[in-house]
Amino acid sequence: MFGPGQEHGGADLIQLLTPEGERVEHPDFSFGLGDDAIVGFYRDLVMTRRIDTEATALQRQGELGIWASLLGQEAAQIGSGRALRDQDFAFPTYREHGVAWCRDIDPLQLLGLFRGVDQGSWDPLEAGFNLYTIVIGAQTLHATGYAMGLQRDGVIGTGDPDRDTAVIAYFGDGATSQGDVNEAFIWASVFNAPVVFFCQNNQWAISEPIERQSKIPLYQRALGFGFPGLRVDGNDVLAVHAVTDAALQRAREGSGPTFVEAYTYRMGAHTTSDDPTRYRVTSDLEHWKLKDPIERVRAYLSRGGVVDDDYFHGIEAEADELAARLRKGCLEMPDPNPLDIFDQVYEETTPELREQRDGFAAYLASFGGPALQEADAQ
Amino acid sequence: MFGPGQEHGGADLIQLLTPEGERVEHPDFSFGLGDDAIVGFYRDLVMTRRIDTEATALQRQGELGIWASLLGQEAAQIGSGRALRDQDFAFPTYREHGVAWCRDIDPLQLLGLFRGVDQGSWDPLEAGFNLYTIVIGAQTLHATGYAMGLQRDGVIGTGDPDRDTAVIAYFGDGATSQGDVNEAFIWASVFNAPVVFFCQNNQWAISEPIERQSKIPLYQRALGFGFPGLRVDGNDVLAVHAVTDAALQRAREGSGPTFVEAYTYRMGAHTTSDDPTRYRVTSDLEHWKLKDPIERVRAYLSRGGVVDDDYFHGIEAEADELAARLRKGCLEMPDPNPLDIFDQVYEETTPELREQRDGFAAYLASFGGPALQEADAQ
Amino acid sequence: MTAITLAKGVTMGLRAAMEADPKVIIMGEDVGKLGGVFRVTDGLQKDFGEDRVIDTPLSESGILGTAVGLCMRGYRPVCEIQFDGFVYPAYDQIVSQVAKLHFRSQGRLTMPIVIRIPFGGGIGAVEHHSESPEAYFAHTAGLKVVACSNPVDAYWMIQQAIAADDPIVFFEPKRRYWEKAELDEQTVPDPLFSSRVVREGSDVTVLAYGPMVKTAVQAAAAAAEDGQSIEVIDLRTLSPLDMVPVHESAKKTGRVVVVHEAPVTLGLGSEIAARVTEECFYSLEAPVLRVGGFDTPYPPSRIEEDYLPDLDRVLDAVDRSLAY
Amino acid sequence: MTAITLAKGVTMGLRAAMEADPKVIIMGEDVGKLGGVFRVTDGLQKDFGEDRVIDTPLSESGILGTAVGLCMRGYRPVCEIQFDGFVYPAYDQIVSQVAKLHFRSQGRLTMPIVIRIPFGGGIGAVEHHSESPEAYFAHTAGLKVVACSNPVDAYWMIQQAIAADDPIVFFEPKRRYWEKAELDEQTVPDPLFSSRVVREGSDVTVLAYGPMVKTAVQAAAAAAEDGQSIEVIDLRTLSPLDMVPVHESAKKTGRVVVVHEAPVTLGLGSEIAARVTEECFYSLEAPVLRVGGFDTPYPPSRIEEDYLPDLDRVLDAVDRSLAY
Ligand SMILES: Cc1ncc(C[n+]2csc(CCOP(=O)(O)OP(=O)(O)O)c2C)c(N)n1
Ligand SMILES: Cc1ncc(C[n+]2csc(CCOP(=O)(O)OP(=O)(O)O)c2C)c(N)n1
Ligand SMILES: [Mg+2]
Ligand SMILES: [Mg+2]
Repeated sequence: MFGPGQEHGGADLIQLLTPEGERVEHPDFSFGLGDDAIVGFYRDLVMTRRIDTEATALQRQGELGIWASLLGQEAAQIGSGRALRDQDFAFPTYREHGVAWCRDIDPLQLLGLFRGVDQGSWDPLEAGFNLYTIVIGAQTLHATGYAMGLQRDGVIGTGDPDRDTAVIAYFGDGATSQGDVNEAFIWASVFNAPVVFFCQNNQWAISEPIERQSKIPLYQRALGFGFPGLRVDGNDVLAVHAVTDAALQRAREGSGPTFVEAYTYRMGAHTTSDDPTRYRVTSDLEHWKLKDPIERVRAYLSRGGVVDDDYFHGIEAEADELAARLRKGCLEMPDPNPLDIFDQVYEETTPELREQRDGFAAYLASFGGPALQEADAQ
Repeated sequence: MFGPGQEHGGADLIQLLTPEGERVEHPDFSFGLGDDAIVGFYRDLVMTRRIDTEATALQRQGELGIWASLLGQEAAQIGSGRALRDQDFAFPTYREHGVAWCRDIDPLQLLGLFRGVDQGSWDPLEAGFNLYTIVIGAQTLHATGYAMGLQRDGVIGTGDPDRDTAVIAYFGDGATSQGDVNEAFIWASVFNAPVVFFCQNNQWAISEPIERQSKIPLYQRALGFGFPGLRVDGNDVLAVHAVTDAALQRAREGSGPTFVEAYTYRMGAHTTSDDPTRYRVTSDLEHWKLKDPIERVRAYLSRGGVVDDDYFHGIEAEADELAARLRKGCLEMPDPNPLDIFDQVYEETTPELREQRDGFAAYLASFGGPALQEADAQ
Repeated sequence: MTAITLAKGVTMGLRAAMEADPKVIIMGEDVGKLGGVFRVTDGLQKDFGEDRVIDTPLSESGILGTAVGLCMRGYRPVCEIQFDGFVYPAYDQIVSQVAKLHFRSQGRLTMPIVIRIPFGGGIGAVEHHSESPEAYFAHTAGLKVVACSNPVDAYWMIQQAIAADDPIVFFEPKRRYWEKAELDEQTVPDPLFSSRVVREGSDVTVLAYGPMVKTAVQAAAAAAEDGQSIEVIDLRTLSPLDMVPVHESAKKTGRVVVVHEAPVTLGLGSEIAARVTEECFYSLEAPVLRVGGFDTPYPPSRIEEDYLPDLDRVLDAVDRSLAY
Repeated sequence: MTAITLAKGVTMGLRAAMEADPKVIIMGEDVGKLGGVFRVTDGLQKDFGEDRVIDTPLSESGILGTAVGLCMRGYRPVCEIQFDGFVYPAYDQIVSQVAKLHFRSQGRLTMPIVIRIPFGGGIGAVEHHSESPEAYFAHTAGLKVVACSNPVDAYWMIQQAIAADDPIVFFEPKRRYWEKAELDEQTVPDPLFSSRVVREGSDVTVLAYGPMVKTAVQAAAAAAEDGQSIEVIDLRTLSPLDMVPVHESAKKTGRVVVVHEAPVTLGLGSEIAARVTEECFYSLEAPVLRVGGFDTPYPPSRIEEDYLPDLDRVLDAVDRSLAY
């Protein structure tokens, strides 16, 4: 399935659910779970999109400094995120809100970075989900190193499903041009590290089309490094799940890295600061609207009568609640205490920083600012 | 010839002259020149090896701080170097003494860097041969940028053999793990830059075997970046010439980059500071001795009666003269004037540096050191 | 005379430089159709074509590495680094190649590269978008480093930097991109590598560059109301430093305060303090005081105003200096 | 008590650290079978296996980037950079990731990484093999920076650095690798982040670290013959700086000279000069003088002795200081 056959077969997009909501067969991959799982995916997709819409609204209203929308990439993130096991570890970029959802990160915590109150407030090690990484590509090496750690911890290829562990590194099409990402491919291949390189090819790196990063389909990049590359319909949550699940399993078994290219489209702006009208035509957008990752699941579920309208309404209602909670929580987010930053630089702080903190505390106090006790109290 | 066919066919080593000195056919490549050219190659190979032996001896005697021997890689360098036209440009590492020979660099000038009197004293732009680059991989991006310059200068694909120009970037097997080298592949591919990536896979990066850098044949790396990769017998000067010539021509015509892997072996230590006995077995060495790049040419020339013994003796004599000149010239190399370094930092020097230079001159003068006039006079 | 923003000043300067010399090219991420995330290269690709305004792959090392090769073909690349925090992947090419090639080639190779970096904080950005890395470059022999502080300097300095034959790191104070000033294209600009007294005073000398110049001037105005006479110098050039006006002023006032956003430790202020003290030892009434960012990574933007030196922290230093 | 070289001191320290904690791993180019180009990791792969002593692909960014991930699995990577001039490809991972992750995660992630760098000149090497990049790291919040100067410190400091939970750039003076000293493994070492008076004196204070400590001590000995009493302090820690003994000494002597191989401009000397002047303003008889490399790239090795501070240049500065 991951043999050299891919070198040719990989050229076609792996799809299991058409934009019209029809299940289709693929020679190498099939969706292993039942309709109940798809019902769950639908909820994930809707909730994720709602988180995204609400965050975008909050930014428009000045509550967030910026927001990176995942609109259009929900299936790529939910399909891959749901293929992860508890013990697996994910390294996101700044756009993996859907994966965060799958890792049970409270969506409210995603807002902190964009509101400017913190740089990620969840515990990466507990969540199995690293902090967002903004420097393009850097996290792919972190993921590879983490995977090398797994090898040393003997949690690869034991056959115990609760023990064997894999890592997934998320990155974009633009990131494939960074030296770090290519070095990660080399390290993972040379050490046969249990890592899945999950590239969401949303066709754009801000204003630059994919042609600026590669002349050939991105998944083929992996072939030059000696491990398999696959292209999956990134708007097909079933196909993404099936392919990622297989790639993760391959990693857990000790068979090494896999490159998964989720072929999708960035339906929104790069971030709320961006203006795509300057560099792309709306016709593309129209074309991709027809491939919406949520509509096809809804079509499948309703046509098959798997769920009734009440279910859909229920999800809508739940999403509304979440949105309301997000809005309320965002407005209530406390600003950090400026005196705390000094103690966060090092595990063992330095006399220099203590001095700077005390000096600044005294300075602030002279304006009636937060006193040091306060800071220490926190 | 460079079509996807290579993706499979490239797996076999391209060879045109066997270790025994027999000419053999290859479906895609043939040596375009006559025996007179081969006679010239023989001289190049012998002279290059002699330069290397003499430099090694000079280092042993303390006249050079260090020397990077090309022993075993003569054919890879002469074959590719002789495929260059006057207008072409080469970006070497620190080991391309044979290519320097082809670019008419006085071998004596190669010693400066290793003796510690300069960092390369030839004019790169005049020679069409850049200074040696020690930081692994950096020059591959320089070569790609130079090639992008050629595109802008309109000296690609005009059909005029004296005008159309190509660039060749030399690097080793270890260098393929550097981010810069992979970025160079991306840039060259995306911009279709007229550059040949010439990798001398001598099997070792100091003490690390090729397996530490790649699990699959290196030439296949190029396929993942969307341009052809070829593996040629790096000890076969005819095959290297034929393949490099074709790759350069492809670049000059505007058909883009090519990756040439010259499969060879580092017969000596990494440098004179290295001790290979710590990390590799001599049996490999014995195996590769039988594939010597010079012996096979000598065998071909003498068997075919192309030249007689006088010719061989003549070359030996010429090599002896060169060696003697090198030795004499090396010992006579003047140390640089320490006061000159201040003026070499910038094209437009700074008051700070002038002050530092004058201050240091006065300081040296107080010990009777070189006075400033001297420095300025130079 | 027209009022232009600092961003517009750079844009106009780039345009003038490209018109003046066909070898000038612009390289960077999103500099083409988008015109850069700050629109500084707006319209240039449309007018000068894709060969001269190059949307590059997403790799900073690639941008600087290929710029080196382009210089060897006689081009004069102006490389845009999208944000300060993203220059580090190119650090090796900058420090080991761009900075050293003139020296290594004994002047046979010139590297007329301008590296444009929008720098500093104050715009409410996320991490890596508010760094002040100038000291990393000013400590590097072979590079020159300048920072503009206003629209008029932006217009002239970028042209002077592009015309210069040495590699120059050109810092643009992103939080001041939208500040306006009147530009008279007829005036003759000061030399690129010169500092300038922007406000005369007699009690204390305040040195600043880039975004902090405005802050220093505001502080001087406020201090004037308390009867303190502060002289403000816009350093403009960080490497080489133009110490002549600084020493003159220090000898006059006897008190010097240096302000920058970068962390104090080993920031530009340390070098200036060392030089001023050496040169004006007997004239100093107080040690050179430094006001800068704390020795922490740049904080979340909600508290960046606490992190960044502001009018009050400058005045606080002025008072401490006067207290000696 | 056995006499060991500085290189051996590091080797023994690494071995002790690996025996003490199974999570300690070594990563780098040629650190395995070869034992590193300076043989500092000699024998460690044989004894601890390829999983703990890793010959890495030839990519420094890869070494530091994967080290980050290994830390997240509880490992304590000791990364060897083969030569000072080759750390720059890893600069982005070091400055934006290694240095910032503790801060960004509010302490949830720790990065107990030691980055070993043989630094400085004096061994007749070719370009890029004699750099002194310590200021680039000391200016970076989130990193700690130390430099050992002798075999005994090398043995203890590397163990202390590995045991510490913050990322530490560990500089080893390559030209002193073969210097010998007696090691007594029973003694209790000084704390890692402390400076040390290595020779007492009353006229002038000379500060040095790494390779320059020996030079400073030799200068002090020579000066003693001329009746000058020089106090020499081995800084040992460059970030944080341990200014307590420095200020004490400065207040005692009133005259301070700082010596390092790195270019003077924005070198460690500038920060120390600024701090000493601020702290000891009224005690200083002379400005803090700096002796260092010139503001040029490192020169061809045949003239490196001219470039590098030596005994005479230290004494010259001492005389200039005393002349105030
Ligand atoms: C090293 C670096 N350079 C530049 C940037 C600025 N930047 C942020 S996102 C982005 C485009 C990324 O495109 P892609 O990898 O396709 O991810 P996407 O945003 O499409 O999800 C750029 C250039 C950065 N964050 N890091
Ligand atoms: C960036 C960088 N890292 C490390 C080194 C030290 N070094 C010099 S040569 C070498 C091995 C290079 O191997 P390869 O690319 O195969 O070239 P070869 O020496 O075999 O010709 C290393 C690691 C360097 N010069 N540059
Ligand atoms: Mg993208
Ligand atoms: Mg090699």
